[in-house]
Amino acid sequence: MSVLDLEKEIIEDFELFDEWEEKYQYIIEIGQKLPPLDDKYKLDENKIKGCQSSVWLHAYAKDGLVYFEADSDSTFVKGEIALLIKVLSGQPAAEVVNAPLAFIDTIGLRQHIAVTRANGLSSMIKQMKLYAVGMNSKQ
Amino acid sequence: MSVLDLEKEIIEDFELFDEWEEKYQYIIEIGQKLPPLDDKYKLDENKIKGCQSSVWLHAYAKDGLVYFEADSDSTFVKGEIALLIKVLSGQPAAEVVNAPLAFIDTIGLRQHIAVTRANGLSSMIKQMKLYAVGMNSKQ
Amino acid sequence: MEKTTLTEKGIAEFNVEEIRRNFPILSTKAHGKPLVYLDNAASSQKPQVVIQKLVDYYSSLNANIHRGVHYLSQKASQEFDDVRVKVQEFINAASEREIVFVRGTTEAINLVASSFGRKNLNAGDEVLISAMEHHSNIVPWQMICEERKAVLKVIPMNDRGEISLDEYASLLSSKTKIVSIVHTSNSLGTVNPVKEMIRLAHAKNIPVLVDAAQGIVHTVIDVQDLDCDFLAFSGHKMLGPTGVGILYGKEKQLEDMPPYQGGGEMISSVSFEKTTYNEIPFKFEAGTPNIADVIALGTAVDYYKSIDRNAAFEYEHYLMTECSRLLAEIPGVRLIGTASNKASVVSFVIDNVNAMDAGMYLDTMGIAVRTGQHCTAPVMQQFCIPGTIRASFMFYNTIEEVHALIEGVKKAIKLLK
Amino acid sequence: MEKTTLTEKGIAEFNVEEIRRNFPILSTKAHGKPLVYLDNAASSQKPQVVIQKLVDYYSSLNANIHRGVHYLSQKASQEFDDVRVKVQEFINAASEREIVFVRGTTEAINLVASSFGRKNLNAGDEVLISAMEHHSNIVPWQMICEERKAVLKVIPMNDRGEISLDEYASLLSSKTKIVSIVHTSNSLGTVNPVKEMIRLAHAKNIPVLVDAAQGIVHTVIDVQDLDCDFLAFSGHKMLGPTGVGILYGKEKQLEDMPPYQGGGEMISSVSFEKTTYNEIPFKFEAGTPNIADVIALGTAVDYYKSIDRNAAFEYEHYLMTECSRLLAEIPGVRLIGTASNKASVVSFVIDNVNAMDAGMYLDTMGIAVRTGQHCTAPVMQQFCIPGTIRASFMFYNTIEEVHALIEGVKKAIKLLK
Ligand SMILES: Cc1ncc(COP(=O)(O)O)c(C=O)c1O
Ligand SMILES: Cc1ncc(COP(=O)(O)O)c(C=O)c1O
Repeated sequence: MSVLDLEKEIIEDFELFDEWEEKYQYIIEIGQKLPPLDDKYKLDENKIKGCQSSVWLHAYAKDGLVYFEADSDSTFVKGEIALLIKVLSGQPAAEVVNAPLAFIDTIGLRQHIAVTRANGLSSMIKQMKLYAVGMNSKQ
Repeated sequence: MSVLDLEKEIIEDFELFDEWEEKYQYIIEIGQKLPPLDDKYKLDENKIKGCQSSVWLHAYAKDGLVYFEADSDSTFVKGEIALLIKVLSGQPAAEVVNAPLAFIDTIGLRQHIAVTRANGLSSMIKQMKLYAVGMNSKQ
Repeated sequence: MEKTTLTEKGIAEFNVEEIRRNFPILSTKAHGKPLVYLDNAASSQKPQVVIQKLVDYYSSLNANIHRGVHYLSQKASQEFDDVRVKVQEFINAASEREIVFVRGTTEAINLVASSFGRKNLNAGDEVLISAMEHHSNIVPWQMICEERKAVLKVIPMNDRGEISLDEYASLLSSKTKIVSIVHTSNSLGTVNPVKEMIRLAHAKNIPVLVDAAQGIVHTVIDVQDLDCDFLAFSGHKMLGPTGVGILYGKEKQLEDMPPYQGGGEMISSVSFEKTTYNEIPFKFEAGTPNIADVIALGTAVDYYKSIDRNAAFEYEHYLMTECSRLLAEIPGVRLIGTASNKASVVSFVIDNVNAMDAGMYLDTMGIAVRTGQHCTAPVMQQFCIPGTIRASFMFYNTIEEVHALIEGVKKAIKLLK
Repeated sequence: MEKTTLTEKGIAEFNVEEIRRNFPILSTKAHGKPLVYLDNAASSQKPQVVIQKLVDYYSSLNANIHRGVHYLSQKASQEFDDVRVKVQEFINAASEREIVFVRGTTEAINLVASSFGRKNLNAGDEVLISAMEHHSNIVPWQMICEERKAVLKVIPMNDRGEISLDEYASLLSSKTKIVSIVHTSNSLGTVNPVKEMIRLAHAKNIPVLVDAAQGIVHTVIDVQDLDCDFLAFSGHKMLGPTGVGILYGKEKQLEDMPPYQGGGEMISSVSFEKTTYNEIPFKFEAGTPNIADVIALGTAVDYYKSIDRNAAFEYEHYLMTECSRLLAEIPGVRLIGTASNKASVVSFVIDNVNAMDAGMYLDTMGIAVRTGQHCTAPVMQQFCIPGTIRASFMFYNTIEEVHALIEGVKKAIKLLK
């Protein structure tokens, strides 16, 4: 599925919920399902700066596509990452670089989370896109 | 006349005026009529501390009564002094010490002048009373 | 310092609903849910009278003070000066000259660290603080100690968050130049035995600064009874506006200290050759002060006077105790800070639950708590935890809000564990 | 810096009556007379939107910022952070990281004197200020120069209140470590050629601080165009609340400076062994900031954006020029400060009339002017006068108010001479 279609899927999922509390619960549930990152990737160089929680991001390329795996000590952050991974992992690098990720605003995520957390989210996205840029230029 | 009678006279004078502007003009006029203090009394030791303007106060005793003379570079302050002199100069020391000086509030003086000036006025009164206390104890 | 527990009758009589009507924000919503504000240790809410005072000031009084003879300046100066006396009475200082207006607790401590420190600290001298200090009572001392090559010493605390007076006494030496100690810990709730600590320090002629940022909010403080040399607190935590706080200093201490910032107000005369400084407290108040907020702080003090402060503090104590009791009953919850003498603050962690996730989940329910280190990183280091969830109470909170928190925590455990 | 004189059409079109309605205090009375507020250089009045912002903040938003994940803290943090960007745009700074929130101009200058000074000033080094500085741009430098055994040098001015660029240039030497100069004098009204002065200093690699306490109120300032290293101004003089001000510093300068006060917010990590500091600008913002007033300052900036600032400044210039012209026609009146480039301020003395008596008499008529030294004692020393009477204008003043002042001065001369 394309990035845009995947974004659309997420938006539709969230339309089921009226309240921020329910959306939060849903993000937590997604976070809990995110497969744990192998400890060997929990390196300082994989840590994302600017997040209040510890967040490790591991990226790799296979068959011309970019893949992401990640972990955090915060289940909520894992939920956010899971959403990003759903949309971006397994996509062509160029798609990742250009992904609008408008769903984040549409589902009301950014509006509800604290500035510090929003900055953390932005750092995550930036880091994912940076990997993709790097891979894109290698190809 | 007694201190109280003199205070009453001043209060009656000021009853002629409704506005602070008129009262101010009247105080200035009184100040302008205050006889200048002989330069030989304009000593640092006669200067009253706590006044924003320079104020010199000279006090002396004669025939068991206390007399005051004073000067300032501010005509308004001279006016205030003139009012105090009218009430206190030429009175027995004990009268000066115990003078209530309620007229200051009654005519609305303290209510209209700035804190710094009100403090100056208080310093003047304190100094006059201190002289009288000293003379009283000598008698 | 012994707290008498409020009787059931007393609690029932404490009319919290009436009090809540004085605080407009308490009837607003957060994420569509009624706001349950339990982040009072970070900043208190403001009664309507304080807000209205700001409006009145700016609508009918505003002018720069002290240097003007005109009407507005006069009125504003008068109200400003009155607050100094109000604050003096509020903490029972001996003189209004002992009350310095600052931005807040942090600035008050920096002022003393800088002015007292530059004058009195030399190589090898010691400054004594405790293990439970707020960063604002650590970093200023670290900075001045580094500059003056002095040493920062730390009074340890036990696992309940209590200082041992014996250990404290053994740290007081001829090298100790000042003790700076928190009255009530903002992360643990511990109320320290400051009066006894001051007595012990004074026996060795060591002055004591008390960080009362929390203490002033939950205790009646009498500086002459405490006999502290300095007391620091913030307006915004005690119903007043942000941007204003108080440094109390004994007249003799303030007289002995060099000025802090230079500028308007703090001078007596200026020339390029020689400048002389104003008297205390003005010597420490450079520049245009925060006039409006000082005046509104006066209204906050008036508000405190208008209520039964002792009853309010006992009521807060009741909320805190009840909250602790109910939390302790929940499996997986561990209270951090269990001193025998505590005020307002309940800090806790939940096994296998990220504190920030829990705080954020509570927030979705409209419940405002704080999570993290609460600017006391060394406390977290001692307890080997990244942070706590902290609920902190004011007299406008209710027992229903305590119960809402408890239910929220239970839900959080269910979801997050 | 050349001012184009506002055309008669332009003046007529500047709708001052509409603007006045935005300022509630302007329709109040003083001593029963309609208030004529001509003490704007001391502190400006506030538009209703700024007052309302404070009400809204405390009634629906108040919380401590940055460290909280809960709803209120989030909203408050967002609004607070937005102001930094608003101020950045207002003075066209290159980055919001260059905007430090302080109490006011005085604190901004103290911060630089202390942090920059302790790092860069050594025995024999020189700090260069001008003869027309406010005490707040004299005393902090005197204090740090005394501590660091550096020398304070003064750029002289002529009898019109103007600096000579030649004399200035000749004072810049390899010993000069910083120039700190007022943009617009609060007692003389002189607008200094700061851009040229900065160019000359930079040619010798000397950084320049600009005291824009008055400048920001009467000129559009672009820090990148000026190329100043630091700029200091106060919120309360530019329609904002008391207790908040701005230090702008070039990123590189701020990065190079050690922190000023220590405490919450300004750290990155704290332990008793080692504390590391936060990034700029937070490194310089210790403790809970003046949240409400920062947010309301943002509204003041918005207000400025909502009016035609250039037209407003030209209109102020017209009031100032007209007032000077009319005063100069009165026998016995002497203007103090007659520089060719002036803004807002008209200072004068009256032969044989005590300035404070005159000010107080004007006050009885409801006219608020300031009398005295205006915190610039050395200026008064140079002119050999104890003080001046000062009228200072904002765009909400009217030509009728100028005429009221002129009539008042005439009456004062009649009464007091
Ligand atoms: C030129 C100048 N510099 C500095 C200041 C000091 O500003 P503040 O008192 O707001 O710190 C003022 C205001 O009085 C001023 O006019
Ligand atoms: C114990 C304690 N000390 C100091 C402070 C610092 O106060 P402020 O940030 O108002 O300067 C706080 C508040 O955070 C505190 O709780």
